[in-house]
Amino acid sequence: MSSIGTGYDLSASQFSPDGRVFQVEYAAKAVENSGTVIGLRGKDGVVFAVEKLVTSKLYEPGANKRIFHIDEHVGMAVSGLISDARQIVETARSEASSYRSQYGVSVPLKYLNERVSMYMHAYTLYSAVRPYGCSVVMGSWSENDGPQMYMLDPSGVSFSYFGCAVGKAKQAAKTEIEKLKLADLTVKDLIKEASRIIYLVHDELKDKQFELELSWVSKATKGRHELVPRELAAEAENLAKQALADIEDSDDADM
Amino acid sequence: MLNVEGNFPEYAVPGAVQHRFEPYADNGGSVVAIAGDDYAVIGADTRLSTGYSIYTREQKKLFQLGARTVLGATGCWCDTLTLTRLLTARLQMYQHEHNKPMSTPAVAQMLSTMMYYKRFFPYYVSNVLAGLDAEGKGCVYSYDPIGHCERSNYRAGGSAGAQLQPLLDNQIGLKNMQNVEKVPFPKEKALALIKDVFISAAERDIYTGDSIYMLIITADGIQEEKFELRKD
Amino acid sequence: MATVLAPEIPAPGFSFENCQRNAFLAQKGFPAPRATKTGTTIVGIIYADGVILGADTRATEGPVVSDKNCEKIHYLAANMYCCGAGTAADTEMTTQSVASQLELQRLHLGRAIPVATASTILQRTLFRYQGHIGAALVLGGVDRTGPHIYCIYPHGSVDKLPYATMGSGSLAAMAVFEAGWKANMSEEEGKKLVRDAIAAGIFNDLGSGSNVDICVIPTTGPAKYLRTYEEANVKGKKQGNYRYPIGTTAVLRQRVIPLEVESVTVTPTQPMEVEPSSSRR
Amino acid sequence: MAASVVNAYSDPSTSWMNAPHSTGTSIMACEFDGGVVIGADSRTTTGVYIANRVTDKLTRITEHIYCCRSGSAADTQAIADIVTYHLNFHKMELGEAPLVESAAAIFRELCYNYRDSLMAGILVAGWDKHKGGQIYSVPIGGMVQRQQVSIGGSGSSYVYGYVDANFKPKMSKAEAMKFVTNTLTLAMLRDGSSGGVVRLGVITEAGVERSVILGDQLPKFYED
Amino acid sequence: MSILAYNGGAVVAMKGKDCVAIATDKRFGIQAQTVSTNFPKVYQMSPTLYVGLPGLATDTQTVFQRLKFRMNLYELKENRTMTPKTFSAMLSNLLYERRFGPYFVEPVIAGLDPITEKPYVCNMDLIGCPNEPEDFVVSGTCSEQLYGMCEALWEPNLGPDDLFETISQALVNAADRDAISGWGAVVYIIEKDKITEKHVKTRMD
Repeated sequence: MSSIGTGYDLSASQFSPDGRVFQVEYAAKAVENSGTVIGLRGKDGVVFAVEKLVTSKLYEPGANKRIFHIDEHVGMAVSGLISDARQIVETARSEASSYRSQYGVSVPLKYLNERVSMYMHAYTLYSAVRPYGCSVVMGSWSENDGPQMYMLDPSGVSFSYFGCAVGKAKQAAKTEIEKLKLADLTVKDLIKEASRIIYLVHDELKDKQFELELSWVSKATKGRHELVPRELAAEAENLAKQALADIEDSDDADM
Repeated sequence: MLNVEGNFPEYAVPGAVQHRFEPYADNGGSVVAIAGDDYAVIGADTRLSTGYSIYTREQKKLFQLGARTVLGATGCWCDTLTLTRLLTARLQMYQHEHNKPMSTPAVAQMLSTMMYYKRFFPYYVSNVLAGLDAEGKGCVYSYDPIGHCERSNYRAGGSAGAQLQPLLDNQIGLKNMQNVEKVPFPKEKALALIKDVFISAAERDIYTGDSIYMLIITADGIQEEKFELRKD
Repeated sequence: MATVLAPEIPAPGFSFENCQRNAFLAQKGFPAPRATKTGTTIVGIIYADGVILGADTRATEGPVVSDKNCEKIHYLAANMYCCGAGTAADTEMTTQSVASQLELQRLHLGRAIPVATASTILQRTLFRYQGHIGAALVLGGVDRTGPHIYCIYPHGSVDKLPYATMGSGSLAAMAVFEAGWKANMSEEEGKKLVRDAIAAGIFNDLGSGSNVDICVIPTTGPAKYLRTYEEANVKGKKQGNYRYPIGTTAVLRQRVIPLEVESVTVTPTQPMEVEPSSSRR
Repeated sequence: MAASVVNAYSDPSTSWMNAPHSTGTSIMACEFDGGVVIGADSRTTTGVYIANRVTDKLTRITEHIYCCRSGSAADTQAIADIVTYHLNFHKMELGEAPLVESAAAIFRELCYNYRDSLMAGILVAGWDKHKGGQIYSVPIGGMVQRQQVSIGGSGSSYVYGYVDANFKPKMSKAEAMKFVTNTLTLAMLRDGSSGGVVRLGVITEAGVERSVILGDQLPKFYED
Repeated sequence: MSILAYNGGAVVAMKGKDCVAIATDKRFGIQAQTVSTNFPKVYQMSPTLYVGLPGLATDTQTVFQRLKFRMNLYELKENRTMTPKTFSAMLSNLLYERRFGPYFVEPVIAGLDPITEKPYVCNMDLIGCPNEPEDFVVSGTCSEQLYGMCEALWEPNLGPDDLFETISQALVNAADRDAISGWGAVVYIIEKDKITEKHVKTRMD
């Protein structure tokens, strides 16, 4: 952070003396301010859980959803600036659809990920444009390739994960995720775990209210990315609340 | 859709293709005839061809229609054969009727009538008739496919007709030349000229070549002569 | 539009300016005349040490021979020649354009160009014009992968063969090849076979004639273009003499325009002393 | 002199000079247990003249995908070139072997969009790790149809009966090769535009294995 | 009736000993009707380089003007006179540019190389296929007749005067056998030091 304010952080096309591109780092900061998003890849599919912060009671429930469908078999959960993220969703959708029209088959996630990464990376090279202030997680399941999940950063870098978390309480969420033996869990278990983690890491003091969004894509859904059905979601959410309550009781007990 | 019949015969639906019957064929070949005071010389090449291929290199295209008359015919060979067969038949009938052979002018007139008879489905043949007339002078008659007959001292016909004719005009007719006086054209010079004129034609016309076969008609009979041309 | 009064430098590529007018004329009963066609016999074979190409030298306009000694074996590159049949101008221009493209590529890549490259360029050019460019080519050449013979048709299809014939005389020539061709022939045997094939075309096909041109392209050593390898047909010796005495032709008027000849001294030019470029690399 | 009534070029014996170069053709592809067998005759004609009696109509697109060409030689060669270029580019992007279905989709794209100016009947056959051996037929109109066995070209009309009678799914490699050879031979016997040698290709996970059966070694059938 | 025979006309060129000759008829007609008897189709491009453009009269003039323009550009840029061989290549390109909508002219080129003084004749079809023989070239509506005449009359190494007689007799006799050529003729004998232009007396029918 030594060269903050020395003028090297004004454009994405400049390196600071110690070799950092501040604009990209600031973009990563923007992602930190949004609600937590976690992705869990299990034995038979991928689950997304999003802590969508509700800053005013006047909002309709379910507004500004943070989980999108890219193609039948690809889901995307987004964090950071929602408007930037929507542009990324649009790009991913057009990539997927042009692939299908050209090659007659659904787009492999590995390829889609490369294309979207390249797209985001393009915005980190020039001063005329600013990097995207959002991180996105893409997940899919297919007969041949099994479950796959990628997370993309504003820098355009992307990795394939078993489990990942991004957003406000990403560190807390990660420590929780590392405890899970993801390879053996099915998506049915994972939606419960995901909900629990979201409730756990949620900070009631600062962000009063939030909505939990859940989606999955798995062998059970025959490779189609869908929102988790209401009753399953509700069940998971209650279990999560339950779990949170138990922890608070045990805290009281400790005192 | 891409017209299938035109380009890809094996994909064409059988029976849907219209082949128009083509009555004529062009078997090529050229004729030259020169008449002098007491002789007549007629020569024709001996190549019979169709399209780009050669049927034969030694086809005589001169037909003797009497002791003093020879017909050179080129063009559609089936028409030529038919026409000459009819001609010899008519000559035979004349001989029986008048108990004397037909004179060359008579044959000329008969040929003209016979060709005009098929005015609306012509013989596709360019004919040149050479011989000695009643007084023993050389004569050359030329025809268009529907029988229009013209007498002259020299004539070229057939596929290289256009290439042969102007040289004959210039060398025999002495056209476009100053201070030259008309002198009777000797037989030897006529033979030489026919050979030269065919040599030029063989260079430039693909349907003329191989060799020429000439008949020299004089009071004391008809001699023949051959001359080789280029074979390509 | 570049009118004749204010002409501009012509844009490259084909101009379709006259198409409308010509279509109007054709509709008025004046069809466009036929361009010079080479009836042609062209052949190519692979022999032990490379390829041998052969061609006749007759160009025709319908039944009339327009050129008695035209060149049908066109230079494409040091290691490649190409025989052309079909519309004479098309074969001429297509091969010239490809030859320049190959030279540019050779300079650019700094190495000899494979024969397959020339074949592909020709194929794609001809395919683009859907056969309207009437060039039927036998492309022969050698490169580091050995000798190659390609047959390229006007519509843009290519056959790769050990021996090939094209043009109106190709049937006659192919008969000779089917009877006589063997693998790994010596140069002498190869030349004799090619000569026989072309001769078969010259004598049996009316569209082909005059002389036999041969081009031997060995893998080791430079190509040998034997123009008029054999003069198969000679013009007959004229019997008469057709020289006119001076004054035979009537002249109405005449004038003589003297030309002042600049002092033209033809001196053999010395190659300019410059150190060879290769040493700089 | 009467103008020449006859136009030299309409004379049938010279029509071959300006007829386009066409693969008359008998081609075939057949699925078997473990991959596909493809086969073709080797005759290319311009009009009635056999321009090339040893043509290779089995054209490589990628290591595991081949196509059998029939119709206009120029069109099919051009299409095969374009698809090869496009698919190899795609292979680089994908980082793995492309699907046979993708290859078929690209063939369809070209054959359908340019169907007014193309004369091409193509069989796309290959192996990929998703669906194993597959055959896609892209006939002249430009549609795509996956089939277990497919025949094409002018010679195919003579052997539909034989194929319907003798095709069995899940044949062994040897059986499939025998079946294709017999079918093509029968087509070549009856169709004037097919002939020469039979070229075969067996495509499995291991790649392609090519072979040629010369004219005189073809199986013998009823010949009066 | 071919479009090349709409206006009629013929040109022939021959090689001689250190000289070339080019001759043209002077008819301009609309199909059968003769409109003018002073329309030679041969133009001088440079002191020792002539071009004959028989065919459709409108294209004859257009092609001449376009040629003149391109040649002037060449000579301005190169600062030397154009050799006949280069001129042929230029004309060939000009015609081939219009491969699919051609000019209806079949040009004939005759000239001496300005440096080596070697005689040069060339003719082309309407799309610019060059033909550079050693003896003579013909073009126009009576090209077959001209072929017959030249093939017989031409001999190698004819002097300027003999060349004049030969080329004139060839053209005039050939034109007489063609209904739409003739009506006067002009012959240019090109040598390295002089050009002789002779107007030949012909039949005017």
